[in-house]
Amino acid sequence: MINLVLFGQLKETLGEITVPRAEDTATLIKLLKQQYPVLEDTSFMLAVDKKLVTENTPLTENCTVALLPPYSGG
Amino acid sequence: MINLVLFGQLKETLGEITVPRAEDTATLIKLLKQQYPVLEDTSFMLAVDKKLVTENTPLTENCTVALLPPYSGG
Amino acid sequence: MNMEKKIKSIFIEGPIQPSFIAESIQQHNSKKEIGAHNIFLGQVRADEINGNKVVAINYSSYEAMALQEYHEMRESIFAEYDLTCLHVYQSIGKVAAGEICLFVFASSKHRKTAFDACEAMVEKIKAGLPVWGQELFEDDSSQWKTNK
Amino acid sequence: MNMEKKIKSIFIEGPIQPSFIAESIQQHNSKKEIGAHNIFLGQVRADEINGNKVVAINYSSYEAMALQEYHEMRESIFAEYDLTCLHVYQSIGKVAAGEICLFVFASSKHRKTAFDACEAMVEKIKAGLPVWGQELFEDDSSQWKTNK
Repeated sequence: MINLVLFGQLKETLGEITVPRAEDTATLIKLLKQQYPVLEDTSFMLAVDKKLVTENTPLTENCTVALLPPYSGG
Repeated sequence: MINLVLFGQLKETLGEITVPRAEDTATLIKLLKQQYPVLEDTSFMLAVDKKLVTENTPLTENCTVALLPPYSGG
Repeated sequence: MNMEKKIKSIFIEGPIQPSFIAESIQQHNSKKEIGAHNIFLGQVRADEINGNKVVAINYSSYEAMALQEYHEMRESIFAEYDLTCLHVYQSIGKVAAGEICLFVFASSKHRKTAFDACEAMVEKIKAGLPVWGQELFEDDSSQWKTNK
Repeated sequence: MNMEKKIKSIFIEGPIQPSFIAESIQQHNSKKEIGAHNIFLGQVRADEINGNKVVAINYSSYEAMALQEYHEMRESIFAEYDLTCLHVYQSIGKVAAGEICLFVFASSKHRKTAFDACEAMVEKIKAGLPVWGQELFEDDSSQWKTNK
Protein backbone atom coordinates (compact mmCIF):
# COMPACT_ATOMS: atom_id res chain seq x y z
CA MET A 1 0.00 0.00 0.00
CA ILE A 2 1.11 3.52 -0.79
CA ASN A 3 0.26 6.42 1.48
CA LEU A 4 -0.49 9.57 -0.44
CA VAL A 5 -0.47 13.00 1.20
CA LEU A 6 -1.59 16.26 -0.40
CA PHE A 7 -0.82 19.85 0.54
CA GLY A 8 -1.93 23.39 -0.21
CA GLN A 9 -4.19 23.90 -3.21
CA LEU A 10 -4.00 20.18 -4.10
CA LYS A 11 -5.42 19.22 -0.72
CA GLU A 12 -8.15 21.83 -1.16
CA THR A 13 -8.97 20.73 -4.72
CA LEU A 14 -8.76 16.96 -4.41
CA GLY A 15 -9.56 16.29 -0.76
CA GLU A 16 -9.58 12.56 -0.01
CA ILE A 17 -8.41 10.49 -2.96
CA THR A 18 -8.20 6.84 -3.90
CA VAL A 19 -4.59 5.76 -4.29
CA PRO A 20 -3.88 3.43 -7.22
CA ARG A 21 -1.34 0.58 -6.96
CA ALA A 22 1.93 1.51 -8.65
CA GLU A 23 5.52 0.27 -8.69
CA ASP A 24 7.16 3.61 -9.21
CA THR A 25 6.43 7.34 -9.11
CA ALA A 26 6.07 7.72 -12.90
CA THR A 27 3.34 5.07 -12.97
CA LEU A 28 1.64 6.52 -9.92
CA ILE A 29 1.51 10.01 -11.43
CA LYS A 30 0.24 8.66 -14.77
CA LEU A 31 -2.60 6.80 -13.02
CA LEU A 32 -3.42 9.74 -10.77
CA LYS A 33 -3.63 12.10 -13.75
CA GLN A 34 -6.07 9.71 -15.47
CA GLN A 35 -8.17 9.59 -12.31
CA TYR A 36 -7.91 13.32 -11.52
CA PRO A 37 -7.43 15.27 -14.77
CA VAL A 38 -7.04 18.54 -12.78
CA LEU A 39 -3.51 17.33 -11.99
CA GLU A 40 -2.61 17.84 -15.67
CA ASP A 41 -3.00 21.59 -15.21
CA THR A 42 -1.31 21.79 -11.84
CA SER A 43 2.35 22.27 -11.10
CA PHE A 44 3.65 20.12 -8.25
CA MET A 45 6.74 18.33 -6.95
CA LEU A 46 6.96 14.88 -5.42
CA ALA A 47 8.47 13.66 -2.19
CA VAL A 48 8.89 9.98 -1.30
CA ASP A 49 9.31 9.38 2.42
CA LYS A 50 9.93 13.10 3.00
CA LYS A 51 12.67 13.36 0.34
CA LEU A 52 12.14 15.34 -2.85
CA VAL A 53 12.45 13.13 -5.94
CA THR A 54 12.92 14.50 -9.43
CA GLU A 55 13.47 11.21 -11.29
CA ASN A 56 11.33 8.10 -11.49
CA THR A 57 11.63 6.36 -8.13
CA PRO A 58 10.55 2.83 -7.10
CA LEU A 59 7.81 2.71 -4.48
CA THR A 60 7.98 0.25 -1.62
CA GLU A 61 5.22 -1.17 0.58
CA ASN A 62 3.98 1.46 3.07
CA CYS A 63 6.00 4.31 1.61
CA THR A 64 4.58 7.84 1.73
CA VAL A 65 4.27 9.91 -1.42
CA ALA A 66 3.59 13.64 -1.06
CA LEU A 67 2.26 15.91 -3.81
CA LEU A 68 3.69 19.38 -3.17
CA PRO A 69 2.43 22.53 -4.92
CA PRO A 70 4.99 25.35 -5.30
CA TYR A 71 6.10 26.56 -1.86
CA SER A 72 4.92 29.91 -0.57
CA GLY A 73 6.15 30.23 3.02
CA GLY A 74 7.56 33.27 4.78
CA MET B 1 36.97 84.24 18.75
CA ILE B 2 36.99 80.63 17.59
CA ASN B 3 35.32 77.90 19.59
CA LEU B 4 37.26 74.67 19.54
CA VAL B 5 35.70 71.35 20.50
CA LEU B 6 37.51 68.06 20.92
CA PHE B 7 36.19 64.50 20.91
CA GLY B 8 37.26 60.96 21.74
CA GLN B 9 40.96 60.35 22.35
CA LEU B 10 41.77 64.02 21.54
CA LYS B 11 39.52 65.23 24.34
CA GLU B 12 41.08 62.69 26.67
CA THR B 13 44.66 63.61 25.65
CA LEU B 14 44.41 67.39 25.38
CA GLY B 15 41.61 68.29 27.77
CA GLU B 16 41.08 72.08 27.92
CA ILE B 17 43.18 73.90 25.37
CA THR B 18 44.03 77.49 24.52
CA VAL B 19 42.71 78.40 21.10
CA PRO B 20 45.04 80.52 18.93
CA ARG B 21 43.69 83.27 16.64
CA ALA B 22 43.60 82.12 13.02
CA GLU B 23 41.97 83.23 9.78
CA ASP B 24 41.54 79.81 8.29
CA THR B 25 41.66 76.13 9.21
CA ALA B 26 45.15 75.55 7.76
CA THR B 27 46.61 78.28 9.97
CA LEU B 28 44.67 77.07 13.00
CA ILE B 29 45.95 73.51 12.63
CA LYS B 30 49.52 74.71 12.08
CA LEU B 31 49.40 76.76 15.30
CA LEU B 32 47.72 73.99 17.25
CA LYS B 33 50.35 71.48 16.17
CA GLN B 34 53.10 73.84 17.38
CA GLN B 35 51.34 74.22 20.70
CA TYR B 36 50.38 70.54 21.09
CA PRO B 37 52.96 68.40 19.26
CA VAL B 38 50.92 65.23 20.03
CA LEU B 39 48.57 66.37 17.22
CA GLU B 40 51.36 65.61 14.72
CA ASP B 41 51.01 61.91 15.50
CA THR B 42 47.24 61.84 15.61
CA SER B 43 44.85 61.29 12.77
CA PHE B 44 41.78 63.53 12.84
CA MET B 45 39.24 65.30 10.63
CA LEU B 46 37.93 68.83 10.95
CA ALA B 47 34.40 70.19 11.08
CA VAL B 48 33.54 73.88 10.90
CA ASP B 49 30.10 74.69 12.24
CA LYS B 50 29.16 70.99 12.20
CA LYS B 51 30.20 70.46 8.56
CA LEU B 52 33.20 68.31 7.64
CA VAL B 53 35.83 70.32 5.77
CA THR B 54 38.63 68.74 3.79
CA GLU B 55 40.12 71.89 2.22
CA ASN B 56 41.42 75.05 3.82
CA THR B 57 38.38 76.98 5.04
CA PRO B 58 38.11 80.58 6.26
CA LEU B 59 37.10 80.96 9.90
CA THR B 60 34.60 83.59 10.95
CA GLU B 61 34.03 85.20 14.33
CA ASN B 62 32.33 82.81 16.77
CA CYS B 63 32.55 79.80 14.48
CA THR B 64 33.01 76.35 16.00
CA VAL B 65 35.84 74.11 14.89
CA ALA B 66 35.73 70.45 15.90
CA LEU B 67 38.69 68.06 15.91
CA LEU B 68 37.34 64.60 15.17
CA PRO B 69 39.36 61.39 15.64
CA PRO B 70 38.39 58.46 13.37
CA TYR B 71 34.80 57.43 14.11
CA SER B 72 34.12 54.20 15.94
CA GLY B 73 30.38 54.07 16.58
CA GLY B 74 28.03 51.11 16.35
CA MET C 1 27.09 10.17 24.48
CA ASN C 2 24.08 10.77 22.31
CA MET C 3 25.41 12.17 19.04
CA GLU C 4 22.02 12.55 17.45
CA LYS C 5 21.02 16.18 17.54
CA LYS C 6 17.35 16.72 18.14
CA ILE C 7 15.83 18.92 15.44
CA LYS C 8 14.04 21.73 17.20
CA SER C 9 10.70 22.69 15.72
CA ILE C 10 10.65 25.97 13.83
CA PHE C 11 6.88 26.30 13.73
CA ILE C 12 4.85 28.70 15.81
CA GLU C 13 1.06 28.61 15.92
CA GLY C 14 -0.27 31.98 14.74
CA PRO C 15 1.67 35.25 14.45
CA ILE C 16 5.19 35.69 15.84
CA GLN C 17 4.94 38.19 18.70
CA PRO C 18 7.40 41.08 19.10
CA SER C 19 7.84 40.01 22.73
CA PHE C 20 9.05 36.60 21.51
CA ILE C 21 11.61 38.34 19.29
CA ALA C 22 12.74 40.44 22.28
CA GLU C 23 13.25 37.29 24.40
CA SER C 24 15.22 35.74 21.59
CA ILE C 25 17.51 38.80 21.42
CA GLN C 26 17.84 38.86 25.23
CA GLN C 27 19.04 35.24 25.26
CA HIS C 28 22.11 36.22 23.22
CA ASN C 29 23.28 38.55 25.98
CA SER C 30 25.51 35.83 27.42
CA LYS C 31 27.20 35.07 24.07
CA LYS C 32 29.85 37.74 24.33
CA GLU C 33 31.73 36.75 21.20
CA ILE C 34 28.80 38.05 19.11
CA GLY C 35 29.29 41.51 17.61
CA ALA C 36 26.46 41.61 15.08
CA HIS C 37 22.93 40.28 14.74
CA ASN C 38 20.89 40.40 11.58
CA ILE C 39 17.16 39.75 11.83
CA PHE C 40 14.72 39.28 8.99
CA LEU C 41 11.00 39.54 9.65
CA GLY C 42 8.33 38.70 7.12
CA GLN C 43 5.13 40.68 7.68
CA VAL C 44 1.78 39.84 6.05
CA ARG C 45 0.92 42.58 3.54
CA ALA C 46 -2.65 43.79 2.94
CA ASP C 47 -2.20 43.41 -0.82
CA GLU C 48 -5.13 44.44 -2.96
CA ILE C 49 -5.96 42.08 -5.81
CA ASN C 50 -8.75 43.27 -8.12
CA GLY C 51 -10.05 45.56 -5.39
CA ASN C 52 -10.12 42.76 -2.85
CA LYS C 53 -7.86 43.18 0.18
CA VAL C 54 -5.84 40.42 1.89
CA VAL C 55 -6.84 40.31 5.57
CA ALA C 56 -4.74 37.30 6.60
CA ILE C 57 -2.65 34.41 5.37
CA ASN C 58 -3.34 30.87 6.52
CA TYR C 59 -0.11 28.87 6.58
CA SER C 60 0.25 25.11 6.43
CA SER C 61 3.29 22.85 6.09
CA TYR C 62 4.47 19.31 5.59
CA GLU C 63 6.11 19.64 8.97
CA ALA C 64 8.10 16.40 9.15
CA MET C 65 9.67 17.07 5.76
CA ALA C 66 10.12 20.78 6.52
CA LEU C 67 12.19 20.01 9.62
CA GLN C 68 14.48 17.71 7.61
CA GLU C 69 14.89 20.34 4.89
CA TYR C 70 15.47 23.03 7.50
CA HIS C 71 18.17 20.96 9.13
CA GLU C 72 20.00 20.61 5.81
CA MET C 73 19.69 24.34 5.05
CA ARG C 74 21.07 25.15 8.47
CA GLU C 75 24.04 22.81 8.04
CA SER C 76 24.89 24.34 4.69
CA ILE C 77 24.70 27.89 6.08
CA PHE C 78 26.98 26.97 9.01
CA ALA C 79 29.39 25.36 6.54
CA GLU C 80 29.53 28.51 4.44
CA TYR C 81 29.42 31.29 7.07
CA ASP C 82 31.27 31.77 10.33
CA LEU C 83 28.14 32.14 12.45
CA THR C 84 27.66 31.89 16.19
CA CYS C 85 23.87 31.33 16.06
CA LEU C 86 21.06 30.86 13.59
CA HIS C 87 17.38 30.67 14.50
CA VAL C 88 14.30 30.37 12.29
CA TYR C 89 10.60 30.56 13.15
CA GLN C 90 7.73 30.20 10.68
CA SER C 91 4.07 30.74 11.55
CA ILE C 92 1.52 28.01 11.00
CA GLY C 93 -2.19 28.85 10.89
CA LYS C 94 -3.71 32.27 10.52
CA VAL C 95 -1.60 35.44 10.55
CA ALA C 96 -3.40 38.77 10.03
CA ALA C 97 -2.11 41.56 7.78
CA GLY C 98 0.45 43.60 9.73
CA GLU C 99 1.56 40.62 11.82
CA ILE C 100 4.88 38.74 11.62
CA CYS C 101 4.95 35.32 9.91
CA LEU C 102 8.69 34.62 9.53
CA PHE C 103 11.62 35.36 11.86
CA VAL C 104 15.19 34.59 10.82
CA PHE C 105 17.96 35.53 13.25
CA ALA C 106 21.69 35.23 12.39
CA SER C 107 24.48 36.21 14.79
CA SER C 108 28.18 36.47 14.15
CA LYS C 109 31.36 38.16 15.27
CA HIS C 110 31.21 40.58 12.35
CA ARG C 111 28.38 42.36 10.56
CA LYS C 112 29.08 41.26 6.98
CA THR C 113 28.76 37.59 7.94
CA ALA C 114 25.52 38.19 9.83
CA PHE C 115 23.94 40.07 6.92
CA ASP C 116 25.05 37.58 4.25
CA ALA C 117 24.08 34.48 6.22
CA CYS C 118 20.66 35.86 7.17
CA GLU C 119 19.83 36.80 3.59
CA ALA C 120 21.08 33.44 2.26
CA MET C 121 18.95 31.60 4.84
CA VAL C 122 15.83 33.60 3.94
CA GLU C 123 16.32 32.74 0.26
CA LYS C 124 16.75 29.04 1.11
CA ILE C 125 13.57 29.09 3.20
CA LYS C 126 11.50 30.82 0.52
CA ALA C 127 12.72 28.34 -2.12
CA GLY C 128 12.98 25.12 -0.16
CA LEU C 129 10.70 24.94 2.85
CA PRO C 130 7.46 23.00 2.20
CA VAL C 131 5.10 25.69 3.49
CA TRP C 132 1.97 27.01 1.77
CA GLY C 133 0.21 30.29 2.33
CA GLN C 134 -3.43 30.79 1.49
CA GLU C 135 -4.37 34.47 1.19
CA LEU C 136 -7.72 35.20 2.80
CA PHE C 137 -9.61 38.22 1.43
CA GLU C 138 -12.05 40.60 3.07
CA ASP C 139 -14.94 39.14 1.02
CA ASP C 140 -14.18 35.63 2.43
CA SER C 141 -12.70 34.39 -0.84
CA SER C 142 -9.13 33.05 -0.89
CA GLN C 143 -6.24 32.26 -3.19
CA TRP C 144 -2.97 30.37 -2.86
CA LYS C 145 0.05 32.60 -2.56
CA THR C 146 3.03 32.22 -4.86
CA ASN C 147 6.57 33.17 -3.82
CA LYS C 148 8.75 35.36 -6.02
CA MET D 1 1.96 73.84 6.45
CA ASN D 2 5.26 73.40 8.22
CA MET D 3 7.64 71.85 5.69
CA GLU D 4 10.57 71.65 8.02
CA LYS D 5 10.91 68.12 9.29
CA LYS D 6 12.11 67.86 12.85
CA ILE D 7 15.19 65.67 13.14
CA LYS D 8 14.42 63.07 15.76
CA SER D 9 17.29 62.16 18.06
CA ILE D 10 18.86 58.79 17.43
CA PHE D 11 20.73 58.60 20.74
CA ILE D 12 19.78 56.39 23.65
CA GLU D 13 21.47 56.63 27.02
CA GLY D 14 23.04 53.25 27.84
CA PRO D 15 22.24 49.90 26.19
CA ILE D 16 19.34 49.42 23.77
CA GLN D 17 16.86 47.11 25.48
CA PRO D 18 15.26 44.16 23.67
CA SER D 19 11.88 45.43 24.92
CA PHE D 20 12.50 48.73 23.09
CA ILE D 21 13.18 46.75 19.90
CA ALA D 22 9.95 44.80 20.42
CA GLU D 23 7.95 48.04 20.79
CA SER D 24 9.55 49.36 17.65
CA ILE D 25 8.50 46.22 15.73
CA GLN D 26 5.01 46.37 17.22
CA GLN D 27 4.53 49.93 15.97
CA HIS D 28 4.84 48.72 12.36
CA ASN D 29 1.78 46.53 12.77
CA SER D 30 -0.45 49.25 11.31
CA LYS D 31 1.73 49.74 8.20
CA LYS D 32 0.16 47.01 6.17
CA GLU D 33 2.06 47.74 2.98
CA ILE D 34 5.23 46.42 4.65
CA GLY D 35 6.19 42.86 3.72
CA ALA D 36 9.76 42.71 5.02
CA HIS D 37 11.77 44.14 7.89
CA ASN D 38 15.51 43.91 8.22
CA ILE D 39 17.09 44.70 11.57
CA PHE D 40 20.75 45.10 12.36
CA LEU D 41 21.91 45.00 15.97
CA GLY D 42 25.44 45.78 17.09
CA GLN D 43 26.38 43.96 20.28
CA VAL D 44 29.43 44.81 22.41
CA ARG D 45 31.95 41.98 22.17
CA ALA D 46 34.11 40.85 25.09
CA ASP D 47 37.23 40.99 22.90
CA GLU D 48 40.44 39.93 24.54
CA ILE D 49 43.45 42.14 23.80
CA ASN D 50 46.75 40.92 25.24
CA GLY D 51 44.89 38.85 27.80
CA ASN D 52 42.79 41.80 28.90
CA LYS D 53 39.04 41.48 28.35
CA VAL D 54 36.69 44.25 27.21
CA VAL D 55 33.92 44.62 29.81
CA ALA D 56 32.11 47.61 28.27
CA ILE D 57 32.31 50.36 25.67
CA ASN D 58 31.75 53.98 26.62
CA TYR D 59 30.24 55.86 23.67
CA SER D 60 30.33 59.60 23.07
CA SER D 61 29.26 61.70 20.10
CA TYR D 62 29.28 65.16 18.61
CA GLU D 63 25.51 64.96 18.77
CA ALA D 64 24.53 68.15 16.91
CA MET D 65 26.73 67.23 13.97
CA ALA D 66 25.73 63.56 14.15
CA LEU D 67 22.04 64.42 13.74
CA GLN D 68 22.81 66.51 10.65
CA GLU D 69 24.93 63.73 9.17
CA TYR D 70 22.27 61.17 10.05
CA HIS D 71 19.63 63.24 8.30
CA GLU D 72 21.71 63.33 5.11
CA MET D 73 22.38 59.57 5.25
CA ARG D 74 18.70 58.93 5.69
CA GLU D 75 17.76 61.13 2.73
CA SER D 76 20.26 59.38 0.50
CA ILE D 77 19.00 55.93 1.54
CA PHE D 78 15.38 56.92 0.85
CA ALA D 79 16.47 58.32 -2.53
CA GLU D 80 18.14 55.04 -3.45
CA TYR D 81 15.79 52.44 -1.96
CA ASP D 82 12.01 52.08 -2.02
CA LEU D 83 11.63 51.95 1.76
CA THR D 84 8.56 52.44 3.93
CA CYS D 85 10.48 53.12 7.15
CA LEU D 86 14.00 53.54 8.45
CA HIS D 87 14.94 53.93 12.10
CA VAL D 88 18.35 54.19 13.76
CA TYR D 89 19.34 54.19 17.44
CA GLN D 90 22.88 54.50 18.79
CA SER D 91 23.83 54.13 22.44
CA ILE D 92 25.61 56.92 24.26
CA GLY D 93 27.44 56.22 27.52
CA LYS D 94 28.36 52.83 28.90
CA VAL D 95 27.22 49.60 27.25
CA ALA D 96 28.42 46.31 28.79
CA ALA D 97 29.68 43.35 26.76
CA GLY D 98 26.69 41.33 25.54
CA GLU D 99 24.43 44.39 25.37
CA ILE D 100 23.10 46.14 22.24
CA CYS D 101 24.69 49.45 21.18
CA LEU D 102 23.30 49.99 17.66
CA PHE D 103 19.83 49.28 16.23
CA VAL D 104 19.08 49.87 12.55
CA PHE D 105 15.60 48.97 11.29
CA ALA D 106 14.62 49.09 7.59
CA SER D 107 11.15 48.15 6.31
CA SER D 108 9.94 47.72 2.77
CA LYS D 109 7.39 46.00 0.61
CA HIS D 110 9.97 43.41 -0.51
CA ARG D 111 12.80 41.64 1.24
CA LYS D 112 15.67 42.49 -1.10
CA THR D 113 15.11 46.22 -0.60
CA ALA D 114 14.94 45.86 3.19
CA PHE D 115 18.20 43.85 3.32
CA ASP D 116 20.10 46.15 0.95
CA ALA D 117 18.94 49.39 2.54
CA CYS D 118 19.66 48.19 6.07
CA GLU D 119 23.18 47.06 5.18
CA ALA D 120 23.87 50.30 3.25
CA MET D 121 22.68 52.36 6.23
CA VAL D 122 24.86 50.41 8.68
CA GLU D 123 27.91 51.05 6.46
CA LYS D 124 27.09 54.77 6.28
CA ILE D 125 26.75 54.95 10.06
CA LYS D 126 30.02 53.14 10.72
CA ALA D 127 31.86 55.40 8.27
CA GLY D 128 30.12 58.73 8.76
CA LEU D 129 28.53 59.15 12.17
CA PRO D 130 30.71 61.15 14.61
CA VAL D 131 30.59 58.65 17.45
CA TRP D 132 33.54 57.34 19.46
CA GLY D 133 33.77 54.18 21.48
CA GLN D 134 36.21 53.75 24.32
CA GLU D 135 36.79 50.12 25.22
CA LEU D 136 36.95 49.59 28.98
CA PHE D 137 38.94 46.56 30.17
CA GLU D 138 38.57 44.37 33.23
CA ASP D 139 41.78 45.80 34.73
CA ASP D 140 40.32 49.36 34.50
CA SER D 141 42.53 50.35 31.58
CA SER D 142 40.94 51.57 28.34
CA GLN D 143 41.61 52.12 24.66
CA TRP D 144 39.83 53.91 21.85
CA LYS D 145 38.06 51.58 19.45
CA THR D 146 38.70 51.72 15.72
CA ASN D 147 36.09 50.70 13.16
CA LYS D 148 36.92 48.32 10.33
